[in-house]
Amino acid sequence: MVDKEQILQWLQAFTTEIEKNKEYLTELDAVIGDADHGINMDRGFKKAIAQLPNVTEQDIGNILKTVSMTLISSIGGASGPLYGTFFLRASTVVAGKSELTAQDLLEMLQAGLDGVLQRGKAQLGDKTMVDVLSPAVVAFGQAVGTNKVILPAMQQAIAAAQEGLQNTIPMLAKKGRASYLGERSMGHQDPGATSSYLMLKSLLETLENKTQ
Amino acid sequence: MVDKEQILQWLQAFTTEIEKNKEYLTELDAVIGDADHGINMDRGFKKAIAQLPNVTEQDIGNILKTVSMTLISSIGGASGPLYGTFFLRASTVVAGKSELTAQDLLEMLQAGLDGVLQRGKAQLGDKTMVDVLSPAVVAFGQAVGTNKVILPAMQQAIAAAQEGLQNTIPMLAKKGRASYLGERSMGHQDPGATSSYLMLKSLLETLENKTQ
Amino acid sequence: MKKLINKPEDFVRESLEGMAAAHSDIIKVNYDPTFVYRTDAPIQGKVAIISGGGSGHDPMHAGFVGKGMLDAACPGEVFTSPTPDQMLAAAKQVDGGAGILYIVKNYSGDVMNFEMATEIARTEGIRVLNILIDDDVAVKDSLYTQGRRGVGTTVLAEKICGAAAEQGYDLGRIVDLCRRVNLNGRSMGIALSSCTVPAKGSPTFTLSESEMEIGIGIHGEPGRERISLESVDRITERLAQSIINDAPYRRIVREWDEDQQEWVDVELINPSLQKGDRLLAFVNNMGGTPVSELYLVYRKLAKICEQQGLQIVRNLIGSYITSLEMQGCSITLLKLDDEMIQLWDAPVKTAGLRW
Amino acid sequence: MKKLINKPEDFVRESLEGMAAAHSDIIKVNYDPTFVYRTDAPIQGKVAIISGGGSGHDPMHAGFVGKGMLDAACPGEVFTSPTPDQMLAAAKQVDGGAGILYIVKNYSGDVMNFEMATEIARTEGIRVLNILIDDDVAVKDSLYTQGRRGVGTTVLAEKICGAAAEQGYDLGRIVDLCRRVNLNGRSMGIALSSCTVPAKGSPTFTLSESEMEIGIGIHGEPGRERISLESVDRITERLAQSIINDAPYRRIVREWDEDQQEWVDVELINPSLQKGDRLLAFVNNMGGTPVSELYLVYRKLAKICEQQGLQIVRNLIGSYITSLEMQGCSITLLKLDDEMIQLWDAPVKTAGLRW
Ligand SMILES: Nc1ncnc2c1ncn2[C@@H]1O[C@H](COP(=O)(O)OP(=O)(O)O)[C@@H](O)[C@H]1O
Ligand SMILES: Nc1ncnc2c1ncn2[C@@H]1O[C@H](COP(=O)(O)OP(=O)(O)O)[C@@H](O)[C@H]1O
Ligand SMILES: [Mg+2]
Ligand SMILES: [Mg+2]
Ligand SMILES: [Mg+2]
Ligand SMILES: [Mg+2]
Repeated sequence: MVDKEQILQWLQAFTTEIEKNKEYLTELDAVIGDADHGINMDRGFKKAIAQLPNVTEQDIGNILKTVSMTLISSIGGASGPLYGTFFLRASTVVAGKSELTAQDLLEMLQAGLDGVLQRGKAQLGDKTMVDVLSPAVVAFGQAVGTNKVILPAMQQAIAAAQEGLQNTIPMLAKKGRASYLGERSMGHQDPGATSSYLMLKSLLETLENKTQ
Repeated sequence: MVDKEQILQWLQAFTTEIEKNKEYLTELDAVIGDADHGINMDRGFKKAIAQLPNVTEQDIGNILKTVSMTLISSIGGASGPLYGTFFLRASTVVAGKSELTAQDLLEMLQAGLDGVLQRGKAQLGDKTMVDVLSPAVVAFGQAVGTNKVILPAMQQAIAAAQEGLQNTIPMLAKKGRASYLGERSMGHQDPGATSSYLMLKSLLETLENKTQ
Repeated sequence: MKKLINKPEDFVRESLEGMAAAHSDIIKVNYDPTFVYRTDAPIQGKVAIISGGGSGHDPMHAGFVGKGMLDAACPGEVFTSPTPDQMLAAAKQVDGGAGILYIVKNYSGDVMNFEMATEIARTEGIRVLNILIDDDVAVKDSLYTQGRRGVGTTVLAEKICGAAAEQGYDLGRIVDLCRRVNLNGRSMGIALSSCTVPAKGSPTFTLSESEMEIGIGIHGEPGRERISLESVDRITERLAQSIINDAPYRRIVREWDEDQQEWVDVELINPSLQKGDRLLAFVNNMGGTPVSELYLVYRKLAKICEQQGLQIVRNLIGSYITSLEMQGCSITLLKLDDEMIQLWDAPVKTAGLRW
Repeated sequence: MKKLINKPEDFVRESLEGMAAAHSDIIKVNYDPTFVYRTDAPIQGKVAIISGGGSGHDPMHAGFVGKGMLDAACPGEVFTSPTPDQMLAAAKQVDGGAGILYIVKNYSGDVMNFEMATEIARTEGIRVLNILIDDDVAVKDSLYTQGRRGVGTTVLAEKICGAAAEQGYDLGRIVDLCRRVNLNGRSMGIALSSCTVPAKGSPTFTLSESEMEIGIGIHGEPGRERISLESVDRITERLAQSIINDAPYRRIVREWDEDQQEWVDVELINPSLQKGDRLLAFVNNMGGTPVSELYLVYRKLAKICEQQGLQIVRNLIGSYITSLEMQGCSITLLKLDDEMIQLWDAPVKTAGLRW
């Protein structure tokens, strides 16, 4: 089970991770985008976790919804609506819950991914965050289906995410700003895929911390 | 005596000298002015000597007047009216002549200098071309007064011009663009003084060529 | 980083404060959520035109708010789309009851944020339609990708639609007009230097003394290609020919359908330019180029158009849709009809465009 | 050198050709001698206003030719005063019989060339008077030196005198007005980067990433002082205080005396600014600075003026008197009276200024 405390820790850990990688994400975006992804994510997630003290008493659904709303109104750009929608959709499937089973977590991530797909209309291979989120959710789903234990399933997910992230490097971008570069987008890692990988990695690390 | 042929040679020699020193004069002007003195002089004198074939049959006065008019209408900036006036005034005192005595040459240079002084209102020590022209004309006048021989007198004039040019380095500019720099103008050689030195040097070299 | 700024994170806000102080006769600024609006808004019975996008493109969009152009603009962070709450608050502020047109540049971020704003606005009973501007011929692919960026035509669409709204056009007619402007406008740009996003503090890319970027957008992003520096005549030739020879451009865009009350995919096709077409030629400064150089571009552009039998009947030359201090320029050619010409000539009074 | 140009030596001419092509409704250009003039000149019975100076300051001066501003402008080479034959030919072209005012910026070159032009014009029976603009407070000394440069106030004088001429003022009144504008205007500028004269091909000076030049003119020349880069608030404070605290400025200038038919030395004194004065605040772009940054300057300037009891009643913000692509800005404060305000507000239609 994943409890509310861990969800809060995850959000905190991800924000810290973003702050640490702010320049890195921005540099990745400078090469094939407009040099703001790290800055955007840092601004948005700092604002989001600043809201958390107001909602610690509430359920996981409401916590994620608060995060979502703050992201939507403070990130802007492409990542604002995408991460905002991710957390918004995730929040609805865990509404009212204070702890999550492996199945809940899977449904939550799946709903988030579906939201991203619907909002951004990107497909696998378009060189976006979808190339990390989608294989990760698939891997997590398979692992959960087999043995229902969260931590190893999440480890599987991260392995898939990492592979997905690497795969964005040779891709020709079809969505987002990198698509304007045409063939010049090839050979560079996607910034949004990178931040999504960090999001999942923070989740894994939070879960690992508990089990230690 | 200085004949018309030598005057034409001098104008040609000075133009060549300016072309050779175009970048140098412009660099001097970049430091305490606006980085155009060499460009201005080169443009103007090239146009001026392009006119000479039309007037080779005429007297020295008309030759210098033609030069003057072309300079006035093609240099612009500060050096246009100043060199233009120099040659205009010079032309009037040698009107009708085809060769010049030492006294003629003195009067010609003096008239040119007076024109510059009247047009530009600069005084000795203001860090302008006057700081070269004025001591040179004084030295030339003294030498001519003593022995009436042009070449040694012109050598004296050049020595004085060279000293005058060096003297511009420590000066605080009071006229021209360099004056806006205040104390920052100190420690740099004046571009207009440098081109005036080249003008006199070309004259000396032309005279020396004949005597060789 | 060499900029006239205080703290990078205060740049957008402080710039808006200065703008509000300077143009209090034309605009007001609301902060949190941030939007700029006409002092006389809402105007009852007039369609309201709203645009928005990342900051750093001044005078676009805030500088185009005023009589005869935009009713409101939503500035995001530098080169970052604004957020739905800004767009929604702006819509509420300027809604005069005749509906609202969001003019949206085709970038993932702008498109998604404006879509969210549209969805929320409609649930709150505000009538909002959106038109996407996608005019950058440097972007080659169309189907299955993000498609072309919105660049120079945005400025022209805002002017023309703003004039139409001022003249009492209803929302349906303005939407059709805006779509028509977009379908008849094409742009392309080049950069001689990069620009520096204040929050990043260093240039987005670096070019050597002898290099330039061809086919850049307006976000300091690198272009389609990096090539050796060329003469202005050659550069203008490149840009003009890319625009003039551009084949009919087909793509699917998402517009809100009022009857079905949902997003529908609409197929749109830009017709190619034809001999005899009347044009508005727009030579735009990316920010750091002197206007004297823009005239060199225009000089060559006018010659090329004449040779190709295209007739320039209006022009606009200057800094209108910029990338901070980037050196470079873009060319936009808009095929005009009588209606567009009359609307272009109509009075406008904004900080960035006035006649 | 990164510029949108062909050959450096063709830069000025080709830029004028582009300008002529773009604004054929407003201006015509004559080449050899080169001057730009209103399409509707000469206007019988109207005083003609002519200015001129080196090129590279666009839109000044050619961009200010048109109804309500200049009748003609004489562009020199980049940063080089034009020549008397240009000024004379321009005067002949636009002379409407009511006399001509030459507005001259106080630089040795400009002053001498315009003086020569004035002398020749008068021998040819054209009535010409001259007013020098010398408003740059960065230049400290006054007597026995070249004195202060003419910078930002030139733009304001051209607008105000142009409006007066349009309204039928006679030459005497316009000369007095122009002198009054000059005596009430003060400017100062800074540079974050140098600019590159096309014919030279490399920057006039170089600044490190952390340096700036204070008290620069408009010819890419270094300023009074080189200091460490500061925040825009601090920079604005420096410029504004230098202007506001400037003591009465006394100097001798040469003006043509019509009765005596010769040059006379006139003593002039700028009064200092006083609490309660009404101002026109002009924040000018040196060329390469985004307008968003100018608004940050204006923001702070407005605060300072308010604190000092000075009332900004008009403002102008943008690229008006530039140094090619130099990054930086200048501030001009002009004390207004009712007459100047009315003339400032009067319609103007030029390539560079229009309302
Ligand atoms: N349509 C889309 N679907 C999914 N992800 C997208 C889409 N468009 C952009 N992205 C992601 O957003 C990232 C860029 O985010 P960011 O730099 O914050 O926004 P912007 O591109 O507006 O500057 C890209 O690296 C990509 O992963
Ligand atoms: N009033 C003056 N009297 C004499 N010489 C002057 C005066 N003003 C400037 N000069 C000379 O002109 C030179 C600069 O010429 P140039 O660079 O061609 O013109 P500008 O200063 O207009 O760019 C200076 O170095 C100085 O010697
Ligand atoms: Mg980005
Ligand atoms: Mg010079
Ligand atoms: Mg962005
Ligand atoms: Mg000069």
